[in-house]
Amino acid sequence: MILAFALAVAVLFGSGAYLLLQRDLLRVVGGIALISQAAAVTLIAASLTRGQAPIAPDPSRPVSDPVPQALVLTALVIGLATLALLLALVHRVVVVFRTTRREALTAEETERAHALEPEQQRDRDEAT
Amino acid sequence: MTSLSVALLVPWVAGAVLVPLDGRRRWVAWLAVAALAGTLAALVVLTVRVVASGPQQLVTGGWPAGIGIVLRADALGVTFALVSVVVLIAATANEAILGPRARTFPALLVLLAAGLTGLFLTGDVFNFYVFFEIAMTASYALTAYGGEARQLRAALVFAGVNLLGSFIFLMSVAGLYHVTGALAMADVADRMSAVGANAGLLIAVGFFVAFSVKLGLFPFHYWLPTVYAGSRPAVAAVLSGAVANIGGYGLLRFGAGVFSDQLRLASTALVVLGATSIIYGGVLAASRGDTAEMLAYSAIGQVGYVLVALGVGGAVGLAAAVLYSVVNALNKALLFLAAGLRGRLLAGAFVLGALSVAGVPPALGYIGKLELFRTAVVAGSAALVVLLLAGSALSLVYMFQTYQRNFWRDDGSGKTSSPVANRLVVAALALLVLAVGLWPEPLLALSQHAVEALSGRQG
Amino acid sequence: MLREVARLVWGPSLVVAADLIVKGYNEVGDGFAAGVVVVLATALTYVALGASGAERALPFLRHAPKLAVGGLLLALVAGFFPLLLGEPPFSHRPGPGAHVATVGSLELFTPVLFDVGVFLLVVGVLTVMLHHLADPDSEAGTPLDEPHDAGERA
Amino acid sequence: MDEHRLLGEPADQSRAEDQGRSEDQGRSALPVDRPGWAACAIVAVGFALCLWAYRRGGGSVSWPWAPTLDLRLSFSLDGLGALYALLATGIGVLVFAYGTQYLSLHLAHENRPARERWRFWPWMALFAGAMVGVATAQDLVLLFVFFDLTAVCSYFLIGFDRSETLTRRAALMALLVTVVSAVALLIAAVLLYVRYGTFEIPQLIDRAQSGTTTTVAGALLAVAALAKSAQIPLHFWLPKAMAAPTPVSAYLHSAAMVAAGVLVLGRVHPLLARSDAVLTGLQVVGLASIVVGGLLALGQDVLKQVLAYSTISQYGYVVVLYGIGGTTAAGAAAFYVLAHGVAKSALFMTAGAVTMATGEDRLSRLGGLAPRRPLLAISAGLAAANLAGLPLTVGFFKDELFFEAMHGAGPWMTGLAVVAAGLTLGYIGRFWILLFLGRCRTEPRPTPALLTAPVVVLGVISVVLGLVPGPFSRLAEDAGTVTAAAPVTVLPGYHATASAPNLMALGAWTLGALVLLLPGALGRVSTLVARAGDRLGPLRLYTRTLRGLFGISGALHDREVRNLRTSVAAVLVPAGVLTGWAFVVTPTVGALSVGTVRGIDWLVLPLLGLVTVATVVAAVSRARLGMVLALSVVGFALSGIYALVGAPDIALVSVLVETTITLVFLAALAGLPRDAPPTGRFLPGPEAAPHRQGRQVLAGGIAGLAAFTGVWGFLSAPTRAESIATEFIRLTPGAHGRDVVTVIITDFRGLDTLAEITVLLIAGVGVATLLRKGKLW
Repeated sequence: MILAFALAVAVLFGSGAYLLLQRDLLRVVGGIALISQAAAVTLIAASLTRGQAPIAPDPSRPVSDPVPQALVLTALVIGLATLALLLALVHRVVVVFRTTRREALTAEETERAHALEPEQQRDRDEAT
Repeated sequence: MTSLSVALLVPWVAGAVLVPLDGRRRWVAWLAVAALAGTLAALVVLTVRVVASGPQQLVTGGWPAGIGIVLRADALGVTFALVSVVVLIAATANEAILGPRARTFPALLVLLAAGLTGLFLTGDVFNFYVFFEIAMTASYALTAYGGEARQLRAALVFAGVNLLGSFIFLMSVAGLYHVTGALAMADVADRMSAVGANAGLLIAVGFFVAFSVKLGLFPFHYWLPTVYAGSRPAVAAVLSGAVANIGGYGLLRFGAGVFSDQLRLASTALVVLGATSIIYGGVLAASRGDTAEMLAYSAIGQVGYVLVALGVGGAVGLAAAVLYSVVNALNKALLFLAAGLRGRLLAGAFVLGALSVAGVPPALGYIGKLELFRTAVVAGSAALVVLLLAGSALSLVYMFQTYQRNFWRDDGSGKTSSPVANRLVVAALALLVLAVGLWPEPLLALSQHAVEALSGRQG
Repeated sequence: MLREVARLVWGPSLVVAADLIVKGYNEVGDGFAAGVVVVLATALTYVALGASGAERALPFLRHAPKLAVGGLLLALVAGFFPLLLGEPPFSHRPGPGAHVATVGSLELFTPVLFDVGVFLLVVGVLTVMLHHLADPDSEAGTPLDEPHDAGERA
Repeated sequence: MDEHRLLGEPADQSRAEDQGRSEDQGRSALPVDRPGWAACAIVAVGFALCLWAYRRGGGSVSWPWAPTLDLRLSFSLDGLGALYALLATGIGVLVFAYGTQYLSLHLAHENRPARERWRFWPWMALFAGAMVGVATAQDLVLLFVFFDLTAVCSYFLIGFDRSETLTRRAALMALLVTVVSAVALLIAAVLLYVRYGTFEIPQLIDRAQSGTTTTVAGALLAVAALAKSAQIPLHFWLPKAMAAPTPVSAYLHSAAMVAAGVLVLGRVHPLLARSDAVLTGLQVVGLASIVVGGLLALGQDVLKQVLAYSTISQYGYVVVLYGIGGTTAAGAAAFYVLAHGVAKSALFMTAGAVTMATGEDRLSRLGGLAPRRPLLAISAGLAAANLAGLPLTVGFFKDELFFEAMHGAGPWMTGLAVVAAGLTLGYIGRFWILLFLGRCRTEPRPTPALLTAPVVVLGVISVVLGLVPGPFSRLAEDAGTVTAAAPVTVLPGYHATASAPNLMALGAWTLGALVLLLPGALGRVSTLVARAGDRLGPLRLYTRTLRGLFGISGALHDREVRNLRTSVAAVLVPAGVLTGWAFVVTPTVGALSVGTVRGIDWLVLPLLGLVTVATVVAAVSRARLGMVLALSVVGFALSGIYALVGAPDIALVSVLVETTITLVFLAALAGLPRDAPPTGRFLPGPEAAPHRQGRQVLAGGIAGLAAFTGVWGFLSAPTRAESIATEFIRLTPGAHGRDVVTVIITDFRGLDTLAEITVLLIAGVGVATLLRKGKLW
C-alpha cells in the first residue's frame, strides 16, 4: 500500500504542478486543487494504523489512526477556503485584464520599462 | 500563561470585530492600530516574563502536553512576534493616515497579526500550519490591495507560488507525524534522533523548500520582485517586514530546533545557497531604476545572510541569524514605507535605512554585520568574510545610488508631499533603527536567549 | 418543479444539520459538516431560482455576514472563556469525567457551544461566498477604489 | 572635465555679473550665519574642554555598552587622543569661523536659499564630535563607529552642492572607498576579539602575541587607516572630494578626516609592530604616496587639486614614520601631523579666499596677488614655508625630526627623505609663486576679512611655534609615548652643526630650488605620471568595476522572466533537485518498503487507480468543463477511499466539500469569459511558444518524481515510538465523546479548528474584497 499511496500522491502532485504551469488561470486553480488533494492523501497515508473507524473503538481490533483524520478535516476546510479565494482572485484578474485592453496594458508595461531606462543610464554614468 | 493567551486573543477578537466595519472610515483603521498596539503591549509583557523566568508554556484544555496543543512562548518566538507587530503597526498607521482604500484592509491586517503571533507562539507542528494559513490567506487578500492591474498580478503570483509552498509544508508535516508519531515540537524534536537518515532528510528538505519560498531565497525568488514592486508600499512593507519573517523563523525553529542533525548534514548546501542569494540579490539590486524593485532584490540578498548564518550554525551563527532577521525586517519595512512617500524628513529616514542595510553605524545594521563577521571568523572561513565584505559593498552601492537618485538628483521638489503624519510614522521607524543601533544590548540579549531556547529544544 | 424542491429542501437541511451537531460527539459529523449541509441546500436554491430569486425567496440570507462574525466570536468565547476562571483555553465545563446533563443525545456542555459557533460561521461565510460568486461581475466594472494620490509611489 | 563645476564655484563667464552682486554681499548684505557661529562656538568649547582636561592629566572613562558582546563605551584622553582632539577642535574653530562667511558667499553665488546652511553646519559639528570620538575611543568597535561616522559626515559635506553631477559622483566615490575599506577595521576587531576575547585596545595590546592573527588583523587595520588617509592606491577619492566647499576641504581633507587614518595607525601601532610585514608594507605605501602625490601635485593647475595631492604626499611622510617605528619615529609622526595640519588648512583657506575674490580656481588664470592681498600673501607664505620645512617655521622641526628618523632607517631612506622634502618645497613654492608673484591675471574683488583672518592666525602660529616649539613637542612626546608604548622625547631645536638632519635639509632645499628654477622637466614627468595613472590607475579600476557590475546586473535582469509560470517553475525544479540530492546523499538500502496489501486494501487500490486516471484526465483535458468534472471525480473517489480506510468523518466532510468546490468551479466557469482563455500574456513575460509545453511536462514530471521520492521515503519509515493516537483514544471517553476524531477537533485540538474557521472567514472577506470592494453583502 505504501507504494500505491506514494504513486497516487506523485500523480496528483505532478499533474497539479503541470496545471500550475498552464496559462489558463482556471487550470492553475485546478492545479492547486489537485495539489491540495495530494496533501490530503499524504496525510491519510501517514496514518500509523488502519482498521475500524475510531468511534467508540473495540480495543481488541486495530483502529484507524484518528490523528491524521483530524488533520485532514482541518486541511480540507482550509483547502476549500483558499480555493474559493483563488477563484475570486482569478476572476478579478480576468475581468480587469479584459476590461483594460491588452495593448493598453502591454503599453503600460513597456512604458514603465522605458521610463526606467534613462534613470538607470543616468545612475550608471553618475556613479562612474 | 495569561499574557500568552492574551497576546493571541487580542488581535484575533479585534480582527473578528473589525470584519463587518467599513475600514475606509479612518476611525476603523485607527481601531486596528489600537488593537495592534494592544497586541504589542501584551507581547512586551510576555517578553519580560520570558526573559525574566524562561519560556512560558500552556497546554490547551489542561490536557497533557501533546494531547492538548502546546502554546510555548520562548525568546525566539517573542522576538519575531515583536518585530512583526511593530512593522504591522507602522504599515497600518501609514494607511490609516492616508485613509484606507478598501473596506476590509484594517481587519485583514489585524487578522494577519493574529496569525503571525499564533505561529510564533505555538509549540505544535500542525497548529503552526494552521496559524500559518491564517497569515498567508490574509496576505493573499492584502496583496491585491489597491486593486489595479499591477496589484492583482502581484497577488496572483504571490498566491500561486505560496499556496504551492503551503501544501509542500503540509505534506512535510504529514511526514513528520508519520516518522515521529507526535505533533508537539518538543516531542518531535526528541524523537527525530531515532528517525532514519533518508526519511529525515527528505522531510527536512520539504520544510526547507516551504520556508525558502516564503523568504524568497535565491532559486525560489522569482515571485518576489513582481510582488514587492507590484503591491502598494504599505503592503510591500508588511510582506517584507512581517510575513517574510515566517520564513526566517521557520528555518530557525524547524532547522535548528527540530532537524538539527539534518541541518548539520546540509550546512554546506545552505551556506552555498545563502552566498548565491547574497551575491545575486546584490548584483541585481544595483542599477534598478525602480526603488521598490531595488528593495525587492536587496531583500533577496539580505535573507541570504540569514541562511549563511544558519548554515554555519553554532551558538554564534544562530544568534547572528536571529539578529539579522530582525534587522532585515525593520530595514525593509522602513525603506518600503519611505520609498512610498514624498517630502521632507524622508531623506533622513531613507538614509538611516540605507546605512542599516549597508551595515554602516550608527544605524542598527552594523550590529548584524558584526555578528555575521563573528560567525565567519569563528567558522574560520576567509571565504565567508570576503563574501560578507562583497555583500556590504554591493548594498552600499545600490542603496546610495538610489538615495542620490531619489533625494539629490530630484529632491522631491515639485512633487506633492505626503501628509506630515505619514512622514512622522516613517521617521519614528527610522529613529527605532537608530536607537537600537546606538543601544543594541536588548536585541543582542534577546537573540542570545533565543539561541538558548533553540538549543534547549535540541536536547 | 425544481423551485419547489429547492424551497422544500431548505427546511429539512436545517434538521439534518441540527442532528449532525447534536450527535456530533458520538456519531460522524460536526459543526462544519452541518454548516455545509445547510449551505448546499441554499446553493440548490441559488441554482434553482438564480441569485436574485434565491435571495428573494430566503431574505434572511443577507444576515450571513453577521452570522459569520457572530459564529467566530461565539467560538472564541467558547474557547477562551476559561481564562477568566484561570484555566488554560479550551478547558471545557463540565470538565473531563464530570457529570454532564443531557437532553436526548445532546450533551449540554461548552464544546457544543463551540460547535454551534463553527456551524454559524461556516453557514455565514459559505453563503457570503455563494452570494458573491453567484454573480461576481455585478460591481466589478468599477475600479476597486476611489482615486487617491497622496502617498502614491511615483 | 570642467574643474569649475567640480569645485562648485561659478564659472568665469558668470563671473562678470556676480562680481557686482557679491561686491555688496562681500561687504554687508550677507545675513549673519547663526547656525555657523553656533557650531563654531560648540567647537570652541570643545577645544577649551579638551585643553583643560589634557592639562589636568587627561583621564579616561569606561561604561558598559553591550555586555552581551563585551562592548564598552571606553574613552581616554591620553596624549595621542589629546593631540588629535586638540588639532580637530582647534583648526575647527578657525575653519568654522571662516566658513560662516564662505558659505554665505557660496550660497549667494549660486542663488541658493540661506536655509541650506542647515544641510551643512550640523554635519560639520557632528563631524567634529566624531573626530574627538575617534581620537579618544579605546574600544575597537566604538572606534569603528566613530570612524564610519566621520565618513558619513564627509559624504554629506562633499555632496553639499548636490545639484552637480560631478559632486554626486565624488561623494559616492568617497563614501564607497572609505566605508568599504573601513569594514576591514571591523573584521580586524572581530578577529582579535575571537582570538583574545576583548575589543579594548589596551588589553589587546597586552594580550596580542605576534602571529598570523595579529599580522592579518594588523594588515586589515592598516588598510582601513590608509584608505582613510588617502594613501596610494586608495588615494583617488581625495582629489575628487575637492568638489566639496572649501571649508570642508580645509577641515576634513587636510587636518581632520584624513588624519583619522594615521591616528588609527598611531593608536594600534603596538599591534602593527608585532609584524614586520605590516611595517614594511606601511613604509612602501608611504613612500609611494610621498613620491606620486608630490609629482602629481607639481603638475596640477587647480588650486585645491595641488593641495589635495600634497595632502596625499604629506600623510605619506607620517605613514612612513609609523612604518619605521620606534620612539623617534613615533614622536616625529605626531609632531608632523600637528605642523602639517596647521599649514595645510591655512593653504586651503587661502585657496578658498582667492577663488572667492577672483572667481578663479586655476593657477594659470591667477597671479600677482601679493601687492593686492599683502596680508594673505604673507600668511600663506608662512604656511607654505611651514609645509616646506623652512627655518623659523615649525615646519622646519617637523622635517628635522623626519630626517632624523629616516636617517636612522638607513641610506636609502635618507636619500628618499631628501627627494621627498625637495618635492614638497618644489610644488608648494610653485603654488605660492604662481599665486602671488608675477603679473596679475585676474583682479580680486573685496572679500570679508574673515576669509583672511584665519589664515593669518595659522601663519602666525607657524612662526611662533617655529621659535618656541615647546607646546607641540610636549604634545608630540605624549602622543608618541602612546604610539611607541615607550617614553618618547621630542627635542626640536636649531643646531648650527653638520648633523645629518641639517645636511639632508640643505640637500632638500637645493633640490627644491632646482625644481622651482627649471619647472619644465619635472612638469613633464608629472604629466607622464598623471597620464599613466589615468591609463591603469586605481580610479580606472574603480570605474571599470562599477560599470561591469551595472552591465551584469542589467543583463541578468533582462534574462529573468518574472511571471507566474516561471515563479512556480522556479519553486518546483529546485525543490526537485534538492529532494534528489537528499535522496542520493542518504543511505536508501533497506530504507524503502513496498508495504503490504490486505483486506480492505483490495477495494482501495482500484479507487486509487481511478483517482490516478481522473487526475491525468484533469491535467490533459483541453476543455475547462472536462477538467472540472475530472477534478470532482478525483474528489469523490478519494471520499470513497476515506470511507474505506475507516475515516467516515473525512468521507462525509470531503463529500460535502467536493460538492461545494464543484459548484464553485461551475459558478466560476459560468462567470469567466468564454473567449480566449486569460493567459500569461497578461502576466509579465513573453508569449509561450509551443515548445514550452514540453518544458511544462518536464517540470510537472520532476515535481511528481520529487513528491514520490519524498512521500515514499517517509511512508517507509513509520515511527517505532508510540503514537499520540493511542492517548487520544484512551482519553476520548473522559471528554464525553465516542467519536475520537470529532473530539480531537473540538476539544483536544480545538484551537486548530478555531484557526481553521478563521481562515475560512478571511477567505470570505478576501472574496468580498476582490469582487465587491469588501462589501460583505
